[in-house]
Amino acid sequence: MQFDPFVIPFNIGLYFIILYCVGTCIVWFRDLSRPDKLRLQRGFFGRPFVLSIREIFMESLIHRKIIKVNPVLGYMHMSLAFGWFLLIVLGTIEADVFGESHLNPPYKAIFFKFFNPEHGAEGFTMAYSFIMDLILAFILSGLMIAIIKRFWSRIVGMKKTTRLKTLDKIALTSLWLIFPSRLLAESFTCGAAGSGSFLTGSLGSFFAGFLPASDLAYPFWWLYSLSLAVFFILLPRTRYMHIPSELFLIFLRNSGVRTGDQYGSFAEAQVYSCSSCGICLDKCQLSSSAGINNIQSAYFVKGLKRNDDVYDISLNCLMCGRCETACPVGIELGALRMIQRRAGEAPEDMKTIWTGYMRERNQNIRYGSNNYTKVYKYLTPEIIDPATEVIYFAGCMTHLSPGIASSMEKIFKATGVNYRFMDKDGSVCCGRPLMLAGKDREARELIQHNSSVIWSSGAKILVTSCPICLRVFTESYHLDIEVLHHTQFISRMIEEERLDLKFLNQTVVYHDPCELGRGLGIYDEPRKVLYHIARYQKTAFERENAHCCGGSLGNIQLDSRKKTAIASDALNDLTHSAPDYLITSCPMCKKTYRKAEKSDTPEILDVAELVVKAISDPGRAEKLHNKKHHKEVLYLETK
Amino acid sequence: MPEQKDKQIIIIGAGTAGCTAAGQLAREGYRVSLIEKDGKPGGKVNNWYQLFPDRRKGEEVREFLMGEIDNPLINISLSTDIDSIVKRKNKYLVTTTRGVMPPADAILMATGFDLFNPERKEEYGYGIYNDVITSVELEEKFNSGSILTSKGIPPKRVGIVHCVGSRDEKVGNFHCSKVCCVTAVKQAIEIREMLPATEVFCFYMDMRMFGPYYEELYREAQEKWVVNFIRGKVSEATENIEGRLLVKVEDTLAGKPLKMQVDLLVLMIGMENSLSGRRIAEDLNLKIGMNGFFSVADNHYGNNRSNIKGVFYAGTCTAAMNITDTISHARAAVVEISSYLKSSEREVEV
Amino acid sequence: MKNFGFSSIKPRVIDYDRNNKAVSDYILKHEPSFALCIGCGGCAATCSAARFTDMSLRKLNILIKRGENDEVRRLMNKCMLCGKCTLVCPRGVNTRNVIFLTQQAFRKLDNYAV
Amino acid sequence: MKLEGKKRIWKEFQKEIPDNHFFFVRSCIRQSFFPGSEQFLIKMLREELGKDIFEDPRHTTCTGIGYHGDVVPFDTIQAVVARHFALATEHGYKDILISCVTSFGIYEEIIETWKHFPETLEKTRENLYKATKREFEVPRTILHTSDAVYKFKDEIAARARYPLVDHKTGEPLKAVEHIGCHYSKMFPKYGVGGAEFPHTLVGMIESWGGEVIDYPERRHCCGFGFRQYLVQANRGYSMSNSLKKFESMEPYKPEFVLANCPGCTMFMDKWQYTIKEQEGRTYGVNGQGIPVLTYEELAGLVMGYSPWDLGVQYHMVQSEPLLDKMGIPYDKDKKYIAKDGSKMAGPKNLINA
Repeated sequence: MQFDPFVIPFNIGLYFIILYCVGTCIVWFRDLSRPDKLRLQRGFFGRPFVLSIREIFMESLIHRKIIKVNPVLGYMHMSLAFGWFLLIVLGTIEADVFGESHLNPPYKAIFFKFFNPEHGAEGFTMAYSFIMDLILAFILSGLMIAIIKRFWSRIVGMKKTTRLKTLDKIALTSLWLIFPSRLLAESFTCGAAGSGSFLTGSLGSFFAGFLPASDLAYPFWWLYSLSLAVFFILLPRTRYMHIPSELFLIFLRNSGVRTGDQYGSFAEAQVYSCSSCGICLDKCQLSSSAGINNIQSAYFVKGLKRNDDVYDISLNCLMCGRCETACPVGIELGALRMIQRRAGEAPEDMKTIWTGYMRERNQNIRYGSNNYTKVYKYLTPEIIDPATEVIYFAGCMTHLSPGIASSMEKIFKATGVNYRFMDKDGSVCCGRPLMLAGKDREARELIQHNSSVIWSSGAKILVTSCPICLRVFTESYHLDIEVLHHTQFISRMIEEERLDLKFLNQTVVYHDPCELGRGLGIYDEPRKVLYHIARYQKTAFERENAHCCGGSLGNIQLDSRKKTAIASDALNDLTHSAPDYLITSCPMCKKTYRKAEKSDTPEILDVAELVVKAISDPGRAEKLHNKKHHKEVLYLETK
Repeated sequence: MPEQKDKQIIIIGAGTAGCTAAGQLAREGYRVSLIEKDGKPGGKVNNWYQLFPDRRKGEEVREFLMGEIDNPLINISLSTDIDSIVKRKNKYLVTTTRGVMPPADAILMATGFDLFNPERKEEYGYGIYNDVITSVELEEKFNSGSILTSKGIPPKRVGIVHCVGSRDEKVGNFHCSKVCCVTAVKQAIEIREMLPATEVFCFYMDMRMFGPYYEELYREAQEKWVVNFIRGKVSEATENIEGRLLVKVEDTLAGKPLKMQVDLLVLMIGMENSLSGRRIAEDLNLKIGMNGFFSVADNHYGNNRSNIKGVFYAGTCTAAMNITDTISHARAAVVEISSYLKSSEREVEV
Repeated sequence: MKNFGFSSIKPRVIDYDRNNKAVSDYILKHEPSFALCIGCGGCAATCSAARFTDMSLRKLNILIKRGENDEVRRLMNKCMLCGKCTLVCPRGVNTRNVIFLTQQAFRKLDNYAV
Repeated sequence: MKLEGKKRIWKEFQKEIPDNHFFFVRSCIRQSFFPGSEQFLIKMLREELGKDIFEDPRHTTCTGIGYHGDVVPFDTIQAVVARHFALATEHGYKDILISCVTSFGIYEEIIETWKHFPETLEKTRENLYKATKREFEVPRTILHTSDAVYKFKDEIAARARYPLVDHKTGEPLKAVEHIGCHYSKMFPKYGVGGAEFPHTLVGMIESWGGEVIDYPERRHCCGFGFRQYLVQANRGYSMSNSLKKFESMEPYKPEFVLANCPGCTMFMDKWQYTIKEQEGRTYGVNGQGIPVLTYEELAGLVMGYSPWDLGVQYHMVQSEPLLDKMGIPYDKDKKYIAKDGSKMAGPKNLINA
């Protein structure tokens, strides 16, 4: 039986962390809602399991997403994660094959060289230890980058890197120590024994030339074991908890569990899965344009982890979703912020609803006081007389950019659709702004009011010009009728040849509104329309990568100067190619950009406004209308 | 320019307008006698601590004016009042308390303004309640470097009343004195600077920020110095038992009357045409306008000319003006005068 | 208490010295632009809620500053937080946050001190 | 507080008050609410000061209450007032001495109207002549009785037996002066000292040894206002005004209120009872109420007349504490005893007795 006291720390650390992770998984599982439990169970014996394994391999080990975003950073993560993984797997095999016995305790694999110093001196074993050295070298190369990143983050192409707390620093050092100490320990051992391969071997023999290698090896084995132990024991309280958490998260996600609007295991698993890699930092326009550097998702999540009061941080966010799309772990950052915003509405000044692992079970926060009385009593249900095909809801912001609404009316007329302008003389807000402020129950009141009006109209399709409204109409209203953004409606009209447009020989660039693009995934229809009528110029900020205009209702704290700063930066990025028009499809974006426009800024228009320029024959619909047989064409088949 | 050296111009009033015009005329080569009733030149700006909108020291403008009149062609007689002015052909014979002046080819009225006497607004209790003071007295406090109430302690709350004696039919002044609003804003900021713990409230009817960077100053007062602005004219001030002033005003934006206690009430007193100026005007029978100031020959392109040939106006004797406008107005007067003196129409009168 | 067939009338006057300005201070602390209002009424003119009620942010703004808290309570919840006012404000007051903070302040006021 | 400031204003509003020969017109309500006052005024002017004050029994109300209550038209009241002028003219008097501030205000208003619209004067002459065959001269001066007392304040001071001081300590008594709105707020020039800082009552109090307090609501109306008072439901408004004044003067702990208008005197006196009943508030030294006196009553007390003869016992707030302070002797038992020894009725539900 091979044993040496220095393996004790490692063993303690290892068994502690294994028990800890198992415990956590149990608690998390226990706290899942019943449907989620079922999902997970079903997922575990089905396709989701395969997907998860694949994802774990691709993301947790290879870190594919990070590599895509930033190869150097990706390589760093990969070398450490994947490298270590290989080291463990191959190490275990090595210990099993060449060790004195089979099915060894883990430490034998880790400290194999110590117990078998002569191993790898010749023949096949030599090749094997060559591989082991290769892997070690691979890891060390990653480690180099990590160290460089820590001190000169720009070198790895990152403008900013996350700030650390003491515990993280200690854990980080221990992590950094693990592999160098292993290297030195093995080198000295090999040096003494004359074994080892290109790395440990050569280094070893080099040291042995002028150092008492055999004596020096032992302390380094201790160091190796200790640093592993320290790292394992600190793990739960550091960001490195993301390593085990992410595995659990991946299973949950692939089994179809989602954040929802309340705090729960999934949310917490997400929080712990954040590696604070800091990719979100550079994506955040509050940082790049408005100089606000303490509210980015990495800090927000860290705050949650630490049970800080992150209410204000949660409010100071554009909710543009850029960080979420960039997050390599796929954490639903928007949803997490929303939970925190709702928590802020709690009657007692609830510092935070997150108490971390080993928490009291206080997930069911009361949002607002229980004796809730309606606040919008003054809203009396208006009834629109029925028999209208399409009901058009311009939205509050559209009323401040009336060109859009009037363009839509022209378009409706041109298509001959039988429509009703629901908020011609002013809107009742859709409720999304209230939701973004965490005031769900107030929003519900508006939702009920608007729903009743919409239903009373008997319309089959609801068209809105405002992506903010569209989002809430699709996500939180249950209208059972089709809800379209006007760009979707227009593109359909074009497909159905209900709208004949001439080609405007002009160049356009397009800004994807956050709520429409990242929010609802509507990227194609606006583009289809634009391709149809103008020369579309690609920018570096298409689709998911689009900017936020800065005007977002998502951020209630941002002052107007900073909003404009964000807008003008975005404006510069978008108009490098000096197009004839900057097109967007959100009244809010349009107004925000108009505020930041300079003399050389191209005209800023909404898709609808451009379409109106392209309508070749406004009177066409009427003419068709007069032809009896044409009636049925006017019927819209709704998908 | 010898033919100009023999031209004599008498300027009445050595304030901002008088000094500027004198300097300019002298540079053009005219002989100027500058008559000032006070003991020293400079006029009202003499007791001003800082000026809006850039908070430059009044001292600097004073130095500029002294520089202007430092010229051998200018002869200044201080503490001198005008006894009479008689027109002989195209000459003016001016008799002062110091004797007869050399006959003048032109007279420039730079008699400036009088400050409204706040005692006429009895309801504000000026001269009755100890801590009701005028904007001018506040400037003096700034100069002295300390703002204290009559009790000798720094005020916890200061009220500033706009439009005292301006835009007020009750005292027969329909005109706006223009500079009070921005002065109030400036003084409010100065108070907040000197006494950061003191609240300042401005009671205004309209904020009339007519000049460059005035609105910006107003904005700064709100944003940086958190000066409170209440839209409404103070109706009355009284003293309560602690000797604090109780101010009554309608908060017209809230649509409710409002009462509050202040420790110091500053009255933004307006401008009226100077009494001494108006006396002189009687001799020359110069026209007085509806607003009590001298009425100019033409409001658009003749606002330095009077209804009498050879008598010209500069500065606040024609209307309320800030220092900038006064200086420009005075310079414009110089152009008018020299073109008049060169013109032939004058000769035919001889 | 005898009944003489009439009762005394409570004055409408804003008693500035007696009113509690804690809410105003709270908002000023968290949203300095609050001080920039010049009472132009643009916000009230565009207000979605004003179509149905006497909601006026212009007025609310003043009432908060004067500590007329009862009326502030009455008005503040009529807001739909739609944010139009913020877009029209010529002084760049973050009006939406002003109302948000007002509601927050009263919530705190009701539980404990602001 | 700078007294010079006030003095300066008082100088600006000096009123020509003749020394003798007054045509006296009474107030409707003063005789019933403060029965001693008018009677003592005449007595004082005639006997103490040896002045000629004439009263024509044919003179009537000025109908001011009806006028302010919107039941008497302006033409009518002009005729009524003109009739009084006619009576004065018939007896050869040029100076009218008016006992009531409401009447005083109406006389001012009418005379000013005649100045600015002479045709109304002519019309009034015509109306009066048609109705009564009387003709009249517009009087030289319009005097309020408080003006007269003000005029002779120093003679009265010379006769003072009980000056307005605490007879124990010698401290001057703190007093609130309240001027009726219609005395000088409509036409400051008719009031001694103008509208902002009227001197009429201040002058009396100070020359009789008292000290006037200047409290924030000094200018405020007592709340009488015919339209408010005449409709019962509106009296709350009327009372709220008095309430406001009392709340404002309370901290100064005044010994008494001196008013020159019948309405003010009555209301500030009687509202103290109503306020006690409705609001549960009482004022003055240890809440015993603040006596509200007429200037004649005060003059009488100062000159040493019996408080009971002056009729102060017929106020809602009794004056004993004040009398004690001034050291004026009085006989409790004689309080409600008439000259013929019979017992008179006294006020009920008193605050301080």
